[in-house]
Amino acid sequence: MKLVPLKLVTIIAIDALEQKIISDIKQCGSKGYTISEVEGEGIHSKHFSDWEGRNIKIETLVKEEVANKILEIISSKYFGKFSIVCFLSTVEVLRPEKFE
Amino acid sequence: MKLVPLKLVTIIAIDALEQKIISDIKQCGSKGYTISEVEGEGIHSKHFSDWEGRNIKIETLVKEEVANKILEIISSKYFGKFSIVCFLSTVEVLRPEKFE
Amino acid sequence: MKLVPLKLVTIIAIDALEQKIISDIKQCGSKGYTISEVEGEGIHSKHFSDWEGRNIKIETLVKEEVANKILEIISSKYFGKFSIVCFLSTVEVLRPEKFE
Amino acid sequence: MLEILLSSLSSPIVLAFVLGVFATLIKSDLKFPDSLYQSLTIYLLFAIGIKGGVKLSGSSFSEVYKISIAAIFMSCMIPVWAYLILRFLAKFDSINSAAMAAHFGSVSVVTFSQTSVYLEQKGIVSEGFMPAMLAIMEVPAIMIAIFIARKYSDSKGESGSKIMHELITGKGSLLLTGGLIIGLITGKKGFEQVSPFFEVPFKGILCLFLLEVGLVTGRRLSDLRKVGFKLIFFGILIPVLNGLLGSMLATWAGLGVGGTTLFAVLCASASYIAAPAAIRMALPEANPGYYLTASLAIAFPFNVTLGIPLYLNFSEWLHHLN
Amino acid sequence: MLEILLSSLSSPIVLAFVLGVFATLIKSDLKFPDSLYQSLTIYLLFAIGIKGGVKLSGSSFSEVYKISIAAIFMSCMIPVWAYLILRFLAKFDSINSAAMAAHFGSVSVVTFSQTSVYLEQKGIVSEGFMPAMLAIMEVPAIMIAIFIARKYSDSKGESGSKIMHELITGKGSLLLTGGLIIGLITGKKGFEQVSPFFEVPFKGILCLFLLEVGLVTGRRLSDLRKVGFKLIFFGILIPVLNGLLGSMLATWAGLGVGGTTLFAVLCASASYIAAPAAIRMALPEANPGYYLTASLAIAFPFNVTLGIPLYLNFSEWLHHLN
Amino acid sequence: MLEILLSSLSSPIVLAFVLGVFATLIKSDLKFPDSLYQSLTIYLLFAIGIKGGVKLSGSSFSEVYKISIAAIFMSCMIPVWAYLILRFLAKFDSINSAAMAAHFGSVSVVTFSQTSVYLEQKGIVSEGFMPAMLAIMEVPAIMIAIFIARKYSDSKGESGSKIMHELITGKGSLLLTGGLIIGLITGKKGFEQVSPFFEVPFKGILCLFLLEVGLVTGRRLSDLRKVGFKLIFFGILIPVLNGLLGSMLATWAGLGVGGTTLFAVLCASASYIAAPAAIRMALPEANPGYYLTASLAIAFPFNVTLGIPLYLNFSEWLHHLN
Ligand SMILES: Nc1ncnc2c1ncn2[C@@H]1O[C@H](COP(=O)(O)O)[C@@H](O)[C@H]1O
Ligand SMILES: Nc1ncnc2c1ncn2[C@@H]1O[C@H](COP(=O)(O)O)[C@@H](O)[C@H]1O
Ligand SMILES: Nc1ncnc2c1ncn2[C@@H]1O[C@H](COP(=O)(O)O)[C@@H](O)[C@H]1O
Ligand code: NA
Ligand code: NA
Ligand code: NA
Repeated sequence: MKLVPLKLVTIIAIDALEQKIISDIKQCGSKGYTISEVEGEGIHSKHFSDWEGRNIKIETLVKEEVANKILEIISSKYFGKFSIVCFLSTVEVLRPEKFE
Repeated sequence: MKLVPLKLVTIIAIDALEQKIISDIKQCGSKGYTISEVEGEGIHSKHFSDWEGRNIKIETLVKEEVANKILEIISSKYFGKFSIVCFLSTVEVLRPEKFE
Repeated sequence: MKLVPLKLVTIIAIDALEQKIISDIKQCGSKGYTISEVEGEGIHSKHFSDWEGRNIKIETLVKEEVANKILEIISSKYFGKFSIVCFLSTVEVLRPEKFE
Repeated sequence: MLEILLSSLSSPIVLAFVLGVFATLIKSDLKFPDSLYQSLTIYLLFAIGIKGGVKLSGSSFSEVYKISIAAIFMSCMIPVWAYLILRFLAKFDSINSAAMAAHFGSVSVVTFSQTSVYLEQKGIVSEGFMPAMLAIMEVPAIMIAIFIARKYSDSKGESGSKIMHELITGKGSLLLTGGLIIGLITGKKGFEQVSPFFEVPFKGILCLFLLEVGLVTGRRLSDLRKVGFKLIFFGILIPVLNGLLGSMLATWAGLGVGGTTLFAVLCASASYIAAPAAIRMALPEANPGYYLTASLAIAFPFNVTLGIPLYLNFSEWLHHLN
Repeated sequence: MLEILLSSLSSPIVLAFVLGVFATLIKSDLKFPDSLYQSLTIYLLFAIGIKGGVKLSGSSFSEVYKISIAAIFMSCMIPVWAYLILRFLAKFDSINSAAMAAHFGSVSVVTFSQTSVYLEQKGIVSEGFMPAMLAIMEVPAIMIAIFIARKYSDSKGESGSKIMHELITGKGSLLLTGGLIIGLITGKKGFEQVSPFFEVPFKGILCLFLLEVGLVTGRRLSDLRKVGFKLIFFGILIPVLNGLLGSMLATWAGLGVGGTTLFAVLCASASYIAAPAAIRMALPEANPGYYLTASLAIAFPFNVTLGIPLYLNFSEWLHHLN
Repeated sequence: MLEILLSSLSSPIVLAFVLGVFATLIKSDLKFPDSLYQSLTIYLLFAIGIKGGVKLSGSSFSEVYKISIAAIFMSCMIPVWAYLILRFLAKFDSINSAAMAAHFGSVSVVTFSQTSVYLEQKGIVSEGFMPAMLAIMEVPAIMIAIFIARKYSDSKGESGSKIMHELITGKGSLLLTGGLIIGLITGKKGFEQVSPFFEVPFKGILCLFLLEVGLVTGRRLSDLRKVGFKLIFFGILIPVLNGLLGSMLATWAGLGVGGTTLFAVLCASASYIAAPAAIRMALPEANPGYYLTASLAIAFPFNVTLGIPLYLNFSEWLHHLN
C-alpha cells in the first residue's frame, strides 16, 4: 500500500456556474470531481432561497500541474466578477493512476 | 499566481448551534464561511430525523491567529456540553487579502 | 490548547455501500464519522437520479494506524468492483483522546 | 380493553403508525425524505390553525373564555406536577425530569387530529374552537419546565428570553396562531376557496404523516428496553392523570362531550414537534433517550389506542353525572 | 382605497403572504424546505399550463390572434421603456436598470393566479385562453433586457444564444408551454382524469406557496430601507403604467372585462421565477438588492392589494366607454 | 397501429412522460428535487397497496388462489427464460443478462397504474384484487435472477440472505404489502376517511410522476444509440412474449378481460423502482446502460403506447374463444 501525494482543489461558487466550472476542470485534465450543495457567506451575504440561488462545492483530486492550471483558469475567468472561492490542499491517495 | 497558506477550520455540530457558532467565528475575525448539512455519529449515536436534530459542518478559511481564537472560543463554550467536533488543516489560496 | 495531528480519511462511494463502509471503519477502530450526500463523476458518469443511486462522502478522524487499516480494508474489499475513491489528509485537533 | 384496542386498530391512520413501527423493527430501508417530513408538518399545523380559526369565527367570547382559562391553567400546572412526580417519585435527575415535564405539558398536534377524526367517526360533535386551545397550550409548559430546570440544576443553555422568543416565533406557534388568525379573518366564505386543499385530504395526509411518526417511534423502541419499566409506567401514568383532570376542568367549563374529550387529550398528549426542538437548545444535557422515548414511544401510542377511548368514556360519564 | 385594501386582505391567499412577511420580521425559524418550494413551483406552472391548454382547445383562432399580437408587443416594449425610465429618470446604472426591466417585462405566475381567483370570487368570467398569454409573455422581455444591458454596458456574462436557449428550455417556459400543449391535445375529456389534482386543490396550494413568497419578501424588506424611496416610487409607477396600457390594448383586442384585467395584470406584474434565474447567469454584476426587491417586495404586494382592483376598475371603465 | 399510438398519446399521463423525454432532449434545466421523486414514490406505492387491500377485502379465496399461483409461477419463470434468451440468443454476458432478467421479471407500478386508468377510460371493469398480484410479483424474479448470476458468473456482491432481507423489507414491498394489509383490515368504511387523498388525486399525481420518469428516460435515450438495435429488439420481444403468456394464464385462471389485461401487463412490464436498487447492490458489475435502458427507455414506453392495447386485444380475443 503506497500512498502518493496529490492535490485536492476545492471550489465554492454559485450554482449557476456548475456546468462551466466542470467543463473548465475537465479541460485542465481532471478525471473526476465531487459536488455538494452548500450555503455560505463572504463578501456577499447569505442566500436564503432558490430565488437568490445557492452555492456548490466542487472538489477534484488532481496532480499538481493540473491543480495549477485549474487555479489559473478559475482566477482569470471568474475572480472579481462572480461569487467564488478556491483553495488547494495536499492529500494522499492509493492508486494515483486513477486520477491522471 | 502566488499561493499563500491559510488555515481551514472545520466545525461539526448539531444544527441548533448554527447561529451561535456563526456569530462566534465572525467575532474572531472570520470574513466568510460555508455550511453543509451532514449526518454523523460519535459519542452520541446517529440522529435519524428532524425530531432528533441534524448536524451541520461549518468551514471557514482564516489566518492562523483567527483560527486559534476560534478554537479557543469553541472549545471553551461548547466542548463537553454539546455535540461538537472541531479541527484545523492547512490549505493554500490565491487572493489571501479576501480572507483577512 | 495543544493541537495534535490526526488523519482525516475521506471515502466517496455509492450510497448502497453506506452501511458496509461504516461497519468497516468501526471495526478498524474509528470512534465516529460524518456523512454528506454528494454527486460526482469519475470513471463512471454522473448519476442523475435515485434510479441510478447517489454518492456519499464519509469522513472519519482517526489515528494514523487506524487510517492505514481503513485504507487497507477499503482497497481490498471495494477497489475495482465498486465506484469508490478514498484519500487521507492530516489535520490538527484538540482533545485527541476523543478519537481514540 | 382488547376490544377498544382492536377498534382503534381498524383506523387506517393508526394502522399507518403501526406499519411505520413494524418497518423499523424489521430494519426496512423505508425512509421519508427530510423535506417531506417538514412539508407535512407545515401543512398539518397550518391546516389545523386555519380550520380552527374559521370555526372560532363563529364562536362567542362567552363560550370560549372559561375553557381558555382552563387551558392556560393546565399548561402552567402540568409541567410542575409532572416534574415533581418524575423527580421525586420516579427519581429521575432534575434535568431529565424537567425535559420530560416540558413534553408532557405541551401538546401533540397529531394526537389531537386523530382524536377529531375518532370523534367524527363516532358521530360526536365537538366545539369548533378547540384548535385555539391547541395553539394556547403549545408554548407555556415548555417555558415553565425550562425555568424549573434552570432553577434546580446548573444547566446553562440559551438565555431565558432567547428561548421565549424562539418558542413564540417557532414554526409551531407561528403556523398554528397565524393560521387561526387567517381563519378568523376570512371566515367560512374565504375558507371555501382553500378547503379542497386544507380540509378534504387532511385525514389522508395525516395517515401518511403517521407512517413517518411510526418510523421514528420504532427507532425509539430499542431505547425502551434500556430505560426500563419505570419510564413506561410514568409515561402512561402522567398522561392518564392529566387526561382525567382535563376532562373535569372542561366539563366545569361547560364543554360538550366532544370538546371535553379533546381537551382531555390536549392535557394528556405529549409534544413531539415543538418541545424536542426547544429542549435541544435550552437543555442540551437532557437525554433524548428519555424525553423522546417517553413522548413518542410511550405516551403517543398509549393515547392513540387506549387513551382516547378512556378520556371519551370518562367524559361521557362526567356529563352523565351533571 | 383602504376599503379595497381591506377587501383584498380578507383573502386567505393574500393573508398567507402577509403571514410569511410577518414571520420573517419577527425572526421566526419558519422555513420551507427547498424542495417544497421547487415542488410547488413545478405544480403551479404545470397546472396553469394544462388548465390553460384545455380552455384554449375550446377557443377559435379569431378570438386569440389579436391579443397574442398585443402580448408580444408588450413583452418587447415594456423592457425598453422600463429601461429608459429607470436609467434616465431614476438614474440607476445601466446594468441594474436592465436587470429590473427584465423583471418588469416578464410576468408573475402567482399574481396572475391570484387575479383569476379574485375575478372568480367577484363572479367575473374571463377568457380561458389567458394562460397562453402568460406563456407567450414570459421569455421575450428578459431576452430584450439582456440585449440592452450588453449593448449599453460592458457586462460579459453568458453568450446571447446560450441564454436564449436557457430561457426557452427553462423550467418556467417548459412547464407552461408543455402543459398548454398537453391541455390542448387532451382537451376537456382527458383533463377530467387529472383535474382532482391540478384544478381542485389549486387555490389551497397557491395559498401555501404565498406563505413562502412572503417569507422571502420579508427578507427583502430590509433592503427596501437601503435602496430608498426612489426604488419604491418607480417600482409602483412602472407596473401601474404597464397595467393601464395593457388594459387599453386588451380592450382594443376585444377581450371582456375579465380578460382585460388579466392582461393588464400580466403587463403590470414583475417576474420572480424565470427572471431572477436568467439575470443571475446573464448579468452577474446586477444587484439582487435592486431587482429582487423591486419585484418581490414592491411590485408584487402592490399589485396583489391595490393593483388588481385598480386594473379591474379601469377595465370596467374602458368597457363602459365603448 | 398509428391509430392506437395516437389514442394512447391523448392521455395526459402519457403526454407528461413525452414532455419529460422532450425536456431532456432539448437539454432543459427542469429537474425534480430528489425528495419529490421519493415522496411521489411513497405515495404511489402506499396508495396502490391500500386501494388494492380494500378491494381484496371484498374478494373470496376461491376467486384469488388460481391467479396467485399463476403470479408466482410467472415471477419464477420469466427471469429464467429472459436470461436464456438474453444470454444465448442475444449473446449478452451472463451478469448483464441476469440483471436485465431481474428487471423483466419484476413489475412496473407505473405501467400497472396507467393500465388501470386506461381500462377505466374504456369502461372495462377489472378484478379489484389485482394490486395484490403486483405485490406478489415484485420480489421473486429479482431473487431468482440474482441466484442465476451468482451461479453462472463469478460475481461477488452481497450475500444471498442479505439481499433477500433487503428485497422483502425494501420500501417497495413494504409499502405495497403494508398498504394492502391496512386496506384489508380497514375495508371500505375505514378507507373512506383517507380516500380523498389516496384515491381522488391519484391519476393527477401519477401524471406528475410520469413527467419525472420521462426526464430520466430521456437521459437513457442516448444510451440507446450506444447499445444498439439488439437491445431494442429483445427489449420489446421479451415483454410481448411475457404479456401474451400472461394473458393465457390469466384467462385459464378465470379472470375477466380487464383482469387478464392487467395480469398480462404485470408479466410484460419491467421494474424500475425495486430492481435497479437491488441489482446495484447485488450485481455491482452489471451495467445500468443495459438494464436501466432496457427497462425505462424500451420496455416502458413500448408497453404504455402499444403494449397495453395489444394485451387488451389479445385478452379480448382469448375470452371470445372461450
Ligand atoms: N473565508 C471563507 N471561508 C469559507 N468559505 C468562504 C469564505 N469566504 C467565502 N466563502 C464561500 O464562498 C462563497 C462566495 O464568497 P463571496 O463571493 O465572498 O460571497 C460564500 O458564499 C461562501 O460559501
Ligand atoms: N472521529 C470522528 N470523525 C469524523 N466525525 C466525527 C468524529 N467524531 C464525531 N464526529 C462528528 O461530530 C458529531 C458530534 O460528535 P459526538 O459529540 O462525538 O457525537 C458526530 O455526529 C459526527 O458528525
Ligand atoms: N478525481 C476525482 N476527484 C474528486 N472526486 C472524484 C474523483 N474521481 C472520482 N471521484 C468521486 O468518486 C466517485 C466514484 O468514482 P468513479 O468510480 O471513478 O466513478 C465519483 O462519482 C466522484 O464523486
Ligand atoms: Na399535554
Ligand atoms: Na410584466
Ligand atoms: Na414483468
